[in-house]
Amino acid sequence: MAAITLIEAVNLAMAHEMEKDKDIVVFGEDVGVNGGVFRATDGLQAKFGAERVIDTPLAEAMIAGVAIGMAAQGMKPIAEIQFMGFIFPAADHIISHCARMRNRTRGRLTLPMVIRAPYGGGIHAPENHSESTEAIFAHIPGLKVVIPSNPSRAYGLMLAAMRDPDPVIFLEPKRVYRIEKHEIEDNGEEYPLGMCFVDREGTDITLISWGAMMHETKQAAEKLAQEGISAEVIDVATVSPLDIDTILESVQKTGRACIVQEAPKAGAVGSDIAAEIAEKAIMHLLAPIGRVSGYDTMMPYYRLEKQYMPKVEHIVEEAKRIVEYR
Amino acid sequence: MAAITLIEAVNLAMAHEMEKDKDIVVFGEDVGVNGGVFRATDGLQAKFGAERVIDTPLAEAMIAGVAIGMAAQGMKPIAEIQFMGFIFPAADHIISHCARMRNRTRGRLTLPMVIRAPYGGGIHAPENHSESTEAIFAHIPGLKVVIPSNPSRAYGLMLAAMRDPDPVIFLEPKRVYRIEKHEIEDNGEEYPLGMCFVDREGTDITLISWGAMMHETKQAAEKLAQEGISAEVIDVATVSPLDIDTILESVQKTGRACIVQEAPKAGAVGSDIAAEIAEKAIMHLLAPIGRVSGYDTMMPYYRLEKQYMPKVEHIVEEAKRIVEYR
Amino acid sequence: MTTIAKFEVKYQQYLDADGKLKNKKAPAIAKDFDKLKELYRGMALIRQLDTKAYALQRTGKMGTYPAATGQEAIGVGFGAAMKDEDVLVPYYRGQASMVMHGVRMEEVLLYWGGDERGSDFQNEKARQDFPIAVPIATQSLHAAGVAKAMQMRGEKRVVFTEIGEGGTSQGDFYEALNVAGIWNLPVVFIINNNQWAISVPSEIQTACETYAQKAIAAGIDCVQVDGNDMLAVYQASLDAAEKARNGGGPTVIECISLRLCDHTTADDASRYRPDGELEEGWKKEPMVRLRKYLEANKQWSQEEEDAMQAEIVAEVQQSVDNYLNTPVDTPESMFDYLYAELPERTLAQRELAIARGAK
Amino acid sequence: MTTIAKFEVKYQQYLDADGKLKNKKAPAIAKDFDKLKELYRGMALIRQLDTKAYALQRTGKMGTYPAATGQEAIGVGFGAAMKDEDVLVPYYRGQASMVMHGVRMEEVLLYWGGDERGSDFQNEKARQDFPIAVPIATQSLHAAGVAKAMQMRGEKRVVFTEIGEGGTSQGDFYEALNVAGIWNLPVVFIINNNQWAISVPSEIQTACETYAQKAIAAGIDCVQVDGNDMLAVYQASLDAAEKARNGGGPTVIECISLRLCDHTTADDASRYRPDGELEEGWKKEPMVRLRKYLEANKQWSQEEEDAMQAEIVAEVQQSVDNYLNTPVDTPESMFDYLYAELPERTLAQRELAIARGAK
Ligand SMILES: Cc1ncc(C[n+]2csc(CCOP(=O)(O)OP(=O)(O)O)c2C)c(N)n1
Ligand SMILES: Cc1ncc(C[n+]2csc(CCOP(=O)(O)OP(=O)(O)O)c2C)c(N)n1
Ligand SMILES: [Mg+2]
Ligand SMILES: [Mg+2]
Repeated sequence: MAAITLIEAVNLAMAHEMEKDKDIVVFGEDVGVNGGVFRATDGLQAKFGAERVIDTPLAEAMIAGVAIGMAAQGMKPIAEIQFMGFIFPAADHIISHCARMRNRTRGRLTLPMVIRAPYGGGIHAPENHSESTEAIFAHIPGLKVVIPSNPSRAYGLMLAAMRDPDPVIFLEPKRVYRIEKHEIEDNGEEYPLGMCFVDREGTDITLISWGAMMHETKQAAEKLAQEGISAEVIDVATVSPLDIDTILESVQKTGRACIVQEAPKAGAVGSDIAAEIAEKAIMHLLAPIGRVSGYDTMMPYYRLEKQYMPKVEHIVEEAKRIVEYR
Repeated sequence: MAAITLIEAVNLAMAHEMEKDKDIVVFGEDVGVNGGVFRATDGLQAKFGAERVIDTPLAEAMIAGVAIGMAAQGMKPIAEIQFMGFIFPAADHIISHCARMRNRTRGRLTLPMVIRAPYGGGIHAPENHSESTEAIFAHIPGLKVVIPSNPSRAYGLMLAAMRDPDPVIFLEPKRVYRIEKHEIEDNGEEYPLGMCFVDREGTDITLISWGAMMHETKQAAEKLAQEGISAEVIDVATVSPLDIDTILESVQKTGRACIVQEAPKAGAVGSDIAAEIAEKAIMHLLAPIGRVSGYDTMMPYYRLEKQYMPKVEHIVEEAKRIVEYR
Repeated sequence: MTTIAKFEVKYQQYLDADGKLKNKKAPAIAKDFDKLKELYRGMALIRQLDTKAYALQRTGKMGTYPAATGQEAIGVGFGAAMKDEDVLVPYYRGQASMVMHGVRMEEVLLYWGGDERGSDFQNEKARQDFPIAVPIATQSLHAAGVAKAMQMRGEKRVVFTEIGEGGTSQGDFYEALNVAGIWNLPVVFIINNNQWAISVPSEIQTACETYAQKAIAAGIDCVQVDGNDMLAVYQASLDAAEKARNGGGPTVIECISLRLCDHTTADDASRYRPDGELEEGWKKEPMVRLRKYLEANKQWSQEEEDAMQAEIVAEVQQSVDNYLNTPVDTPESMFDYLYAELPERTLAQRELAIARGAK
Repeated sequence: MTTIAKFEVKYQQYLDADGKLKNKKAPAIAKDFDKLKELYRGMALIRQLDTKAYALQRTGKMGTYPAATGQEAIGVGFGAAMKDEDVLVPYYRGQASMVMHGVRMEEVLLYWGGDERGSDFQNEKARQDFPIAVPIATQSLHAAGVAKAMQMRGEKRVVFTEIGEGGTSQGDFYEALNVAGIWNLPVVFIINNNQWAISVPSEIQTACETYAQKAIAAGIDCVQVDGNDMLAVYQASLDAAEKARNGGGPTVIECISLRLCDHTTADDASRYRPDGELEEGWKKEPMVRLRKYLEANKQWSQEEEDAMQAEIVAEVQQSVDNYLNTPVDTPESMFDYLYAELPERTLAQRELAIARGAK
């Protein structure tokens, strides 16, 4: 058992499963000798050979399309998109094919595949490297969109993603790739997809987040506690399909909800969560549903990215506004 | 003045503006001699020549990318995507470039361009021809996403879209392309983008919709009126950026809201509207916010599409549930 | 300047428009009359299927349908060159190859009739075949992926995928060729050059002299054949398959034909097709020429033709009946194949759909 | 089989690695020593800029930066072949051509330093140039669009666009070539073949013998040149531009070079670069060879070199100072250029950003 980072956990999960399941193949740009630009696939080629850990030509539509073909043959491709900002050339394959193959063939062809991509801001990356566009894929029925917030979850959820019989978009919040370490036993135990984690119990307000923003959210809960406000904290983890029941249960208890996300506010995953609460638990609400978000503007280049991203104090502020709402 | 359909109104608006503005160029697959598969560009090539109404090779990324290049030179391309289901190869250009060019060049290069596409279900079309994926683009800051619901609005909004200095995604609800005619004077008067239309005043509930679903929504309002329920009806028209103020104003008056959309429910534009209401007008709400939507599944092939799409009675039912909510 | 690379594109035709064997070095298939009759019958079957589908559409019993009239030799020819264990990744006007590789005609009708069960191919041969890809050119990449899986598993199987000449303008087509080249994949790319992409003629689709030469951009082999000449299509397909099966990598085969029908039932080609093109085209179409060749070799008679036609009409009619007799699927079928297991969140919607459907 | 189309790819080199004129038919530029000195200086300037940018990054004053070490002849060469009124649509490692076409070095630094103002090129020459396209290959299509606008307006202007050899695997590149071919657009596609796409070598990028031949898939002209030979790059660019300007359509120019640096400051090429490659590569790099040629022609001396270097160091330092002295933009700048007019809905967010920023 070793203390490892989120990205090492992703790597460990892949190595674990590749050992057991010969159908798993890893491919993408620079995933081979180089081990991925963030080293997510570090050592995998050395261990499993260039046949199973494949450097591809530079073409994302190709990566997704080829993964679909392989998966339809029963292989289990793990395709890496180098940064989520470069997933769009593959959008047609993901939306028009990945999400639909099982349904349109009535279960004859299925696509047990994973598309991994680092995402989100905060690491001073160049343009197009820092966006949070999970909402786009979360809107597509037939996909699962999973976002781990810490090393243990990365390990368990990645295992589940690889074992899932359907396509999973696995988004890795790169800002927290190396922010903390967890002791992880490489025992192959997965965390179920499609399930929220309640990370902290509380009674006054429910804070709902996922991915990197979980860190700010948990810190905010801590600060709120110091001010006598008891926040329940939920890590959504699978942003689609949403485990809305866990969220509703919490909100029914606390009567207040605040969603924290890095993406621009309009039409984001947070809107979906808020809408579900507004439809199904409004009678339990004692205050407006808050959303602490990125702004509805382009993710700025890195000199301004701190100005763009939600901070602990913004969450605290909004949570207090909601709790104090009369 | 003649009574014309929605698609004729789009055609008329283009013809009107092309006459006045030599920088406007229409292009796409089959827009020339054939006049578009729905005849949206019928007669334009005959009138304005093959130089300005251009049949392109079959490649949507190319269509969007070339439009960007032309627009950056100050031309005003109107690019047709034959069906919205085929917009995804162009997603990268729309998301990574169209939406961002003005901002990233600090206003040096701007993209006065329109991307038109027929969208939505209900016409027994083949696979991939009937989806409603407006939410994807509505989530992207820097774009405007406009959906006319009737001939007059198609004319006025299309004029505004062509005159807008920024990129506009203009989605045409093809189910209502020919469902009704309006008397339209070809006077070049536009409707402003980014503004809801209040189509019916009411006091008991606000029904909010856009595009083809406006027809079912208005019928539902009529039925509700017969049952003594006074529904206010809002045509959102521009789904991004949202004119949330008009919606909030109405909801503050009626205390009840029901959103009607054809898209799958999760993460749709309706979620965004509900979230905004839940954040900014919850204190005025007397009931949960309803959403009558397509299901969270793949748009089925046409034999089942009627089963998929929201109907008048579903809206009436949901509206009554909301109005009767205690 | 020094020349550092040279390429050429070759063209193959055996049977001319009059059904005469033009080429001295005709392949074995030219004398395999049983096989040729089978191929002739395949073409007749597809033409009848298309005719019936059109009629169904015109009477409101079918959705938009893309006939392959005039291009039957392409799909039938390469479909016949496939082995059972090979995989077909068709394009939307692919009914000819699909039926040749075991897809039932009623499945083709169900698909275009708006029923997902049309892609749940029941025949074992077609069980791994891809459903039609409506988004043009995406199938080329899926084909590469299927081929990659076969290659990794050391199987001696080949993938065939078809695309229209218009579809070759899409980046996906090129990306597929490129990856097939670099990985030396067992895949055959058939370009159905019917000279039209809806209303767009080749002159405004590309500046290339041939579509075959697009293979050069990926460093892979190519050939252009007369797509109305069954012998040429079949033989080129067989050769390419053989090569791929033995580790020789991918091939692009451009088959030149002409769309002798509207683009689909939703189209009216008279808006854009030049006068006389159809008349000229019908003189070169593939069925008559193969029939003439068989007749010239005393292998076919009017009686055989009549008998075959009667058989085919009955066979297609049976498929039509099966199609028409398939009841609309249940509302819950919209949900039951979305994921292996329907998410909690969507269960209530499924119930709602059932309740609404029952009304 | 009959051959129906033939193609060949030509290669051009004038100066060999030792700076010797290999080619009898050297173009006029070979004797235009003033111009050659200007080009030599251009290369030196870019190398100094890259060196400085690297140093800034290493000391935390710069974001990820992609140097062009060893490839300076490409961007400087084609950049110099451009006229003021031409438009540049660069790729991300495009600082050489950008600076040649008037982009200020401090703008390059601002861009990679995380400031949008780096793409607001102030120099009139560059005012219509595109900002860097990070999404690989998208720029090829934008270039086609710009060229289309020029063509429609009857202007005698040309578009230059650059792409890495890895980028040519993207469908966008091919779609751009195809449309440029069919519309006969005034655009020059420069392929910067530095033999690496991050860690991916050409052997696993494509099965093509040359990247130039990708033009054949679009029916357009191509040529391959020694990208370390300034004469070859410049002349090929000039010829292609001249042709395009006079209605002769697009050209693909593949320039073979080698990336003599890490992919970017975020990369460590020692993980994947074979031993000895760098040493061999430095023997062929473009600056020394041009310098040797100038020296052999008695056009350059150590004194001139020293003077130029001193000048360049000062010039780059001035740009670095300007960059470092540019204060971070305001929070509201995130909003003020999103649309011509900020939507009502977003106004409150703008206020919030200002308030938060003020804290
Ligand atoms: C990505 C995409 N864009 C547009 C369409 C609409 N469309 C259907 S068929 C067609 C023309 C195809 O022409 P070609 O590839 O030559 O095939 P053919 O129809 O001639 O067999 C078009 C534009 C589509 N199905 N997919
Ligand atoms: C669409 C897209 N995919 C991936 C990347 C990440 N990426 C940046 S540079 C690069 C390699 C580019 O290689 P090449 O085109 O040869 O240009 P070079 O870096 O060698 O100049 C990659 C994969 C990107 N920027 N855009
Ligand atoms: Mg065609
Ligand atoms: Mg390179």
